[in-house]
Amino acid sequence: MLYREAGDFKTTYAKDQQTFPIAFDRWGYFIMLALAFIVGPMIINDYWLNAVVLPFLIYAIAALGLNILTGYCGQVSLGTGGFMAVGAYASYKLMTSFPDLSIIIVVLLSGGVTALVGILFGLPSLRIKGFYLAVATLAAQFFLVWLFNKVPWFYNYSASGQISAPERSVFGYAISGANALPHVSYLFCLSFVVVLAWGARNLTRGANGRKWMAIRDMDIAAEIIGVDPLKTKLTAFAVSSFYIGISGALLFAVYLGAAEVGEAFGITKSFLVLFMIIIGGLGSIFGSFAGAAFMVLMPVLLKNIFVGQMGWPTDLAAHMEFVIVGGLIMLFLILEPHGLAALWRTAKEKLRLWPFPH
Amino acid sequence: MKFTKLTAVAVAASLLAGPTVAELVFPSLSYRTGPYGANGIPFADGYSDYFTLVNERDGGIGGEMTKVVECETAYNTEKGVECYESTKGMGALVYQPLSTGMTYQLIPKVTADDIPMHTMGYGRTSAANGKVFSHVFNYPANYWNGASVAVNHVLSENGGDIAGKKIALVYHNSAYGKEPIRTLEELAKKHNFELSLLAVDHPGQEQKSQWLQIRREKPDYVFMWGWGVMNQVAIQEAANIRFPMENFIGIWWSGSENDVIPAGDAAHGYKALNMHAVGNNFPVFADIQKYVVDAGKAAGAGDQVGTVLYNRGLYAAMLAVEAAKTAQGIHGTAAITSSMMRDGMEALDMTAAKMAGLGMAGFGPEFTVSCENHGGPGLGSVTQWDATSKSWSQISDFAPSDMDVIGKLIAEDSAAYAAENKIEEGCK
Amino acid sequence: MTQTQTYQTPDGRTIGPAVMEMKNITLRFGGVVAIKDISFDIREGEIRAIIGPNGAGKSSMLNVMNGFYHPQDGDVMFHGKKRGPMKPHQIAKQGIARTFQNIALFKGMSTLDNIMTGRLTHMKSGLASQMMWWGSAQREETANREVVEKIIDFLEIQTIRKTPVGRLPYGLQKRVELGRALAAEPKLLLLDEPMAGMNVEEKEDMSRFILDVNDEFGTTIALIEHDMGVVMDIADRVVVMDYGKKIGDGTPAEVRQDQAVIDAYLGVAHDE
Amino acid sequence: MSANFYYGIEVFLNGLMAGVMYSLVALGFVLIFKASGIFNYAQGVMALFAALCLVGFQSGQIPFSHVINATFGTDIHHFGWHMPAFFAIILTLMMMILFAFLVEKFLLKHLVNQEPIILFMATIGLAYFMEGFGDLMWGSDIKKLDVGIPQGGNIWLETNTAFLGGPDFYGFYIDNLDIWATIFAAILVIALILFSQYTKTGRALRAVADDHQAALSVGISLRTIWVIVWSIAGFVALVAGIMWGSKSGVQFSLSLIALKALPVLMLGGFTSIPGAIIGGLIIGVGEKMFEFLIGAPFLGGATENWFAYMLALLFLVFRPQGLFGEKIIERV
Repeated sequence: MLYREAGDFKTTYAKDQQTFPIAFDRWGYFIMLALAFIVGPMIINDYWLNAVVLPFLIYAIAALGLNILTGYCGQVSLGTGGFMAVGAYASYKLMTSFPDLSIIIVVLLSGGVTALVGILFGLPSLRIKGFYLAVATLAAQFFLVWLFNKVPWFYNYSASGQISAPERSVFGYAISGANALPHVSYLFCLSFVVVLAWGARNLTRGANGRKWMAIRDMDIAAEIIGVDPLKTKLTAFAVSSFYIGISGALLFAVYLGAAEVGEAFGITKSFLVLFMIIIGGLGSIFGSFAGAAFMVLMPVLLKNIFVGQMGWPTDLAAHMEFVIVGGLIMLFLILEPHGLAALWRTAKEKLRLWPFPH
Repeated sequence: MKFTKLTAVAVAASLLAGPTVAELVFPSLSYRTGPYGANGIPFADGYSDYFTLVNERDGGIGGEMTKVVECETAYNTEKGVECYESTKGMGALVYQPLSTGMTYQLIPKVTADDIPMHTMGYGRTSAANGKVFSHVFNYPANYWNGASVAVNHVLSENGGDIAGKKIALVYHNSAYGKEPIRTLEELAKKHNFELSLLAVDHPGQEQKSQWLQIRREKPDYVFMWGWGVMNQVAIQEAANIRFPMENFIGIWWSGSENDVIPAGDAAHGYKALNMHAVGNNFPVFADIQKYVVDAGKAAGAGDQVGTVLYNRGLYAAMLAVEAAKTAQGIHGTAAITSSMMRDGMEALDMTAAKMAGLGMAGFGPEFTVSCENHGGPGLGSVTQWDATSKSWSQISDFAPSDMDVIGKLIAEDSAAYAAENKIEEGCK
Repeated sequence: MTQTQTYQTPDGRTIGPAVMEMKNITLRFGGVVAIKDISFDIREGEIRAIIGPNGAGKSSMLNVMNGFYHPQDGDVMFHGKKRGPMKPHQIAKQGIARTFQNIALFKGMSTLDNIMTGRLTHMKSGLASQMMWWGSAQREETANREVVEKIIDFLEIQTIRKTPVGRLPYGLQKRVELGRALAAEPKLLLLDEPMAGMNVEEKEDMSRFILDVNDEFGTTIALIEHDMGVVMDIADRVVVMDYGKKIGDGTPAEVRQDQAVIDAYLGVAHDE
Repeated sequence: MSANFYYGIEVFLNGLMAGVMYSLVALGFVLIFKASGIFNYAQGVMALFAALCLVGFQSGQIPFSHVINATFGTDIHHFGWHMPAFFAIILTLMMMILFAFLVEKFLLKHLVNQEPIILFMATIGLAYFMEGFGDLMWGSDIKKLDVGIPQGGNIWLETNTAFLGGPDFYGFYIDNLDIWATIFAAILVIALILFSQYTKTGRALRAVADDHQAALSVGISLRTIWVIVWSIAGFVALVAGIMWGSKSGVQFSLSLIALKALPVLMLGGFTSIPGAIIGGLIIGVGEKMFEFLIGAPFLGGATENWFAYMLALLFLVFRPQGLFGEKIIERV
């Protein structure tokens, strides 16, 4: 039996409440972290870092954020792109107006600013529900994009509305701008991911998480047992926007290096991140990662298979990508409507019996 | 670092069936799919067909075979990054990102990786200042030249005096669309014409408001900085309000067959700017037919040959090849590196004789590139659409633009960039 | 018949002064009158039943008590103070918990988490400390977990601690819901048809739990039932409603004698 | 009266027309949501696909020619015929019905009784699939769509209203295409109403819309209903595709018209056909008037996209049940 839960008893509640009650999982997790931090930088090459791993990490943060709002608190949002834009532009303004401010602070502050905007656009959620809310959040999406495009102050009056990230560094290593080293940026993003994922886990397993899930599962009952709907929903919007803002800032400063709001943070972004959490699994931290991995990796893999290995014309390959990604999404839903996270769970059930199927 | 770089090359190569090292690699970041795919296809075809021609007819450049590595970006900046990263390790000589967004994010990268980038008629206009943007070239013309060329055309039509005339700019509400505004405002001051701005939001399928406004204000001329579906709708709407098409002038990205054909006969007389010739009555096309299309080596279906955007791709490829030749001349080796390629581009000198020698006499303007000026002379021509023969025709030769206005703007903007990124101006 | 002095019940429990008083409550939906000028009180430590046929307005009354509906006329007094316009969640914080006629558990969560939600009104730790799972947050979590575990033992549902409530049978779900209400350690516990749709054993279990709750924690309980049966055995005092009006109020014995009640239930019976 | 006043009216009229165009797209959403509670993200792509097929059949394009050429090195493009619009439309309709059938058989059948969000996700997958499939089948170049609907400003109206507003008023401008769109929309809606009122299937549809379980219990097969509904939605998509396609040519961006329909849905409600129409008109007029009065003069224009959503948002905040819904009484 590779994977065992049996004989793993808890003597205190504190122990029982920990993230990975099963020792096997816990060690697996620590080993994974070690690999990511120590071995990762050594074996992963620039191409995979810049083209695949960085976007994966950054989108994972966005997915975490949206999953808190949609998966845990049940408020479907299509404003993600707009909120990422807030993060990006906040970081740009902060970087250019306070050149000496540490990039870490900048990123965190950008998250904070986004949180405030998120609260603002979260207000209608008290009265608007379900798909109506989803569509309502598009108002945020379109308005924010229009705003950043229209008001020159946001892009420092540059001739074209493009914003470019100036060089900033941590401990003397550049993580944005021309001389950024992929491995440093990787570790930088990875640290954010780990901390934020851990934070999300804590938030969702504790009192707040229960409030959110109560609202999600039955808002009226929740209110009657003493959950303040407005406060709870707004907390969800704030935290979620904080995450999304950070990912927006990283996307702009570390990954893209330059961005234009309509192009980089358009409606497609909102949908992309939503796809991630639904494919990955609503209300699951692991799901956020799985979904991000799927949406980032799948196209690259398919491209490399079709163009690289089979030598197809790039356009046919690209069309085929759509067909296959779409097909896979449908297939997954038919096989396991609750996303990759649920698939993973079933896999573990099987693994528990392995190699002795009954 | 070294080690990972090598593996990067190895992996990327294995991923994309990499070339043997001896070839000259020209990556083509094409977009044959997505909202703008229709425009990306002909350009990509033209670009790679020319290199195929060079291989088939001349046996490569100075004996070195060329290889075009195509990578689909779908006009999406993030795919663009992926493409850049996956191809840069393969000895890429010059990038042609075909998207202003990608240009902006590649500028620092190419500079760091010492690979030149050619943004022909798009990208960051102020990159014309080579003292700041050492690795970015945008010859022969940029958006600000375009704006000025359009105004000059209007001037010439009105005997040099357009005081009090009304000109409306219909622009794609994005970085690209906003590019000409500053220039046009300057020119409006200079020639005191009235400029009114009409933004159209992406994607631009619904432009009733804008065209009703134009119908109300009755401007004498309408300029358009449009892209994708916005072009077709705008031309249709202009026809609907019966705006005189010959007074409707689009930038070179609003001047392809794709943009006018959906409107049918209504589009007759519509004008667009260009920085190269249109049509296929050049000797080079015979060669392309012979060595590429008939040989079944065409990049696309071969049905695009001679279209505006195909020619643009062809032209871009030709300039790249000439730059490569120049580089080979300077460094006395056939197997040039990207850094040598940069020198070649900076020393590029396009003479009429050269173009004639290539069977492309008068295909583009004559110009020379220098460290101070990566943007060329900013010459542009005006073309007009004939709906009956379904063909574009060049109605003016490559005319200069108002450099004393534009030069100032370029200096300002590049200085700002230099300051923001702590670059001190200078030539290598 | 609102006495004010405390007294001892035969089985030796102390009944104190009124916890909640309903004064001339009238509730309308548009034209429909759900509750018409009803007054009664609930005294500390007692089990107060509100009975009546279906559609008598019992649930509406409960919804008024915990502030989900706002009556057009009349006052609700809680601990002798007139209740102003309050939101349900504020009222819950005052110490009024309830269960629901058709179960309103949080389907996506485990039994444990559902009952933990009952503790929310007692948890104060801030977002930051929760995010870091530090200090107050973790202490709170553990402390409340202990309370909840007591309730779990009390309700004999240890085995289903980690089971998602969606998978539980009806009877157990009712029990978990009771647990969630108890977890709030309410001053007043409202039960909306706690035995509806149960078989005999389940009903007996449930009434035992209700009595024990009242006994061990001294919780004041107001419960709704539409059949007199079980209620008469466990309630100290009973309010009888019919067509939104109060037609009887008193000890089970007294109510049984009441002519109006007999008519409503047995005599001129109307379709339920 | 000043010219500007009449121009205001003109903008208003054009707003109505634009509204109709939005409603055409919104209708498709409503039909499917009403009958199966599915928020069909693929509606826009369906419109694109329908238009692609129409043009393809008309111009006698060979489906998948690109793929064939790429794989077998052949060089085929067209059958060489030019099909009359009418037959092409019929053929396209059949395609859409086939499509509906396949969707039911391979997708919906396996997702019965799933939560709305799952079904929504499924349609997203479907949208992806159709995007790629459509391009593979017909290629991604821009195609001219012409089924003989006249375009351009209506001259009669223009000349006969020019006298109204003095010298600098040029008469009301209305696009003939929009007029036709309005007519088609009207016919469409009437047809739909008649269908749902007076035919057995129609009544079945409404039964399902009102209460799935009940409908099933009286022996209406949900699956046939779904096929029918998706076919009708396909038909609506075709009409929308024709209208928008003749404005802009048939191309990828056509699928983005879905975004124009969403605020309409918020306003009119996901389940009300009249709602879709009225909502469309309100949005159309609202955004055009805002652009005319405030957007263009003071905010630098291009305000329509977000204003449509803001309008719907504000409306919902004050009336969460939408235009035609009854007041919600919450109970426990």
